[in-house]
Amino acid sequence: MRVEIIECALDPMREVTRYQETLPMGSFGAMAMFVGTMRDFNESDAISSMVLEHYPEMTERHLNELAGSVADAHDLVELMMLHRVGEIHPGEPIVVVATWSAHRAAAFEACEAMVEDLKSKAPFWKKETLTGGESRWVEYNTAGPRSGA
Amino acid sequence: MRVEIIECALDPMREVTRYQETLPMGSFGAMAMFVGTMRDFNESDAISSMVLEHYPEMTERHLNELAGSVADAHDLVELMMLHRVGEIHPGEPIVVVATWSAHRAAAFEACEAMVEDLKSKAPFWKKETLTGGESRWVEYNTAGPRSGA
Amino acid sequence: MRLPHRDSLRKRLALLLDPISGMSINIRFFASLADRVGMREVTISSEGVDTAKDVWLACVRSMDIPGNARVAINQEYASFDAAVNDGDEVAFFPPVTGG
Amino acid sequence: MRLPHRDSLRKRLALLLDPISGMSINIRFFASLADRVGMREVTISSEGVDTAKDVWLACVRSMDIPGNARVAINQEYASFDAAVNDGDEVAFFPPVTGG
Repeated sequence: MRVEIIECALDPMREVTRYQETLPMGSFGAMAMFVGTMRDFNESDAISSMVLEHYPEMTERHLNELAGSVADAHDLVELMMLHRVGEIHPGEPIVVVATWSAHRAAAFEACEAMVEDLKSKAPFWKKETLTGGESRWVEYNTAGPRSGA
Repeated sequence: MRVEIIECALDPMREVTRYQETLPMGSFGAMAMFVGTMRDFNESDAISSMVLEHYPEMTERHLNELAGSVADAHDLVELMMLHRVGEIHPGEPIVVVATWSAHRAAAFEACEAMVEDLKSKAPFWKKETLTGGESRWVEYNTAGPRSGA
Repeated sequence: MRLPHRDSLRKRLALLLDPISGMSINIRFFASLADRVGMREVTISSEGVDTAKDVWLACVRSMDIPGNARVAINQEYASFDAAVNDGDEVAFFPPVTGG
Repeated sequence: MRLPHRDSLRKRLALLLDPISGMSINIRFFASLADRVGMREVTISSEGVDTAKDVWLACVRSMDIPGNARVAINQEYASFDAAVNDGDEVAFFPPVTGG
């Protein structure tokens, strides 16, 4: 299990590949992965950069508890959860969640559960700077899968 | 959109990374990805290799229609679907599905829908060879997410 | 040099089975079902064949249609009662196990 | 060389606010809520403070608790009616927007 807050540039494919190389080959049949990336637009405005603030002590605790409870609830071989903080630019990854399991159901469900929690409960806040120079706090995240929205 | 039957070794991370590099940076906020990998065990037996047979004309048609209908049904920026055929060894990837969208719901739902269809409808068949030398057709795929199973 | 008799037979076969003239049906079997019926591909005359089920009965005499067999007509899933026409390709196979 | 008066004040402050002695509550504000209240971190005496709501009232006089504000006690989500004890850390923040 690897759970980490990342303060510098993050390469999701590389991190997942490297971590996967540590797993016993042939031990998993499914890998599900999600990468949240900074877009260059939000609510019709062009965005030039953003700062991700967090509550470090609570983030660490929350992410570890989340990983533990997801590992308990799903039949996983392994999981990985990395989340950026600090200044981020469009096209850069913000979060990567990856899960490995024998069969696809566990991998998908655990991956989605973690992403959903990271988006709705983990204490991170985005403050974006528009291309015009004005900055503003992002007030809410969009709804997740199967939310009915 | 990239939909392909692959007859040689497949590197999912590399394929997804390369394809993603062709997409406009900042145009997507979410990437969901699934990799199905050959395990070295099935129904408690150790497996040494497997051959994936398919019905080429139908596979091509089925995969293209699947990609088209998923693209119509979900608000995606892009999608990719690659499936191996031929001889495969434990630890080697069999299928990779990746989706890019503005928000996570579309990426997750489209990715799962494609994987579910590939597992339950696309005309591929696995014949596995046990470590003892005996070979047998895989008779059924395990149930997918939210199947109630 | 070809024997006249063989040429004549070939012509008659072509008349009977040529997909272009629309008087034959191409049949394919896959995976474990191909092993069980001992065939992978065969062409039959479309005479007297109306449905996918008729196609099976016309070319597999040694066994009934397995309960889990799937059928596709022209590369699309179909039912065993679906109509089959001259020039169609009909495929029989077990449940798929890809992905 | 320290002034005696300053040392004395420090001792009295320590007595009042030292988390070890269990007589203070550490309060933190994050993101837009920190901007709105104009504070990021403050320590108050725990006297007369029973709930998270009391904590807010004791240190933010300029505004009511926003309807969408969240509260965490010792790094775990809590309700505004939840009990607060000496030595606790209470954090107020807007809806999260990570991931």
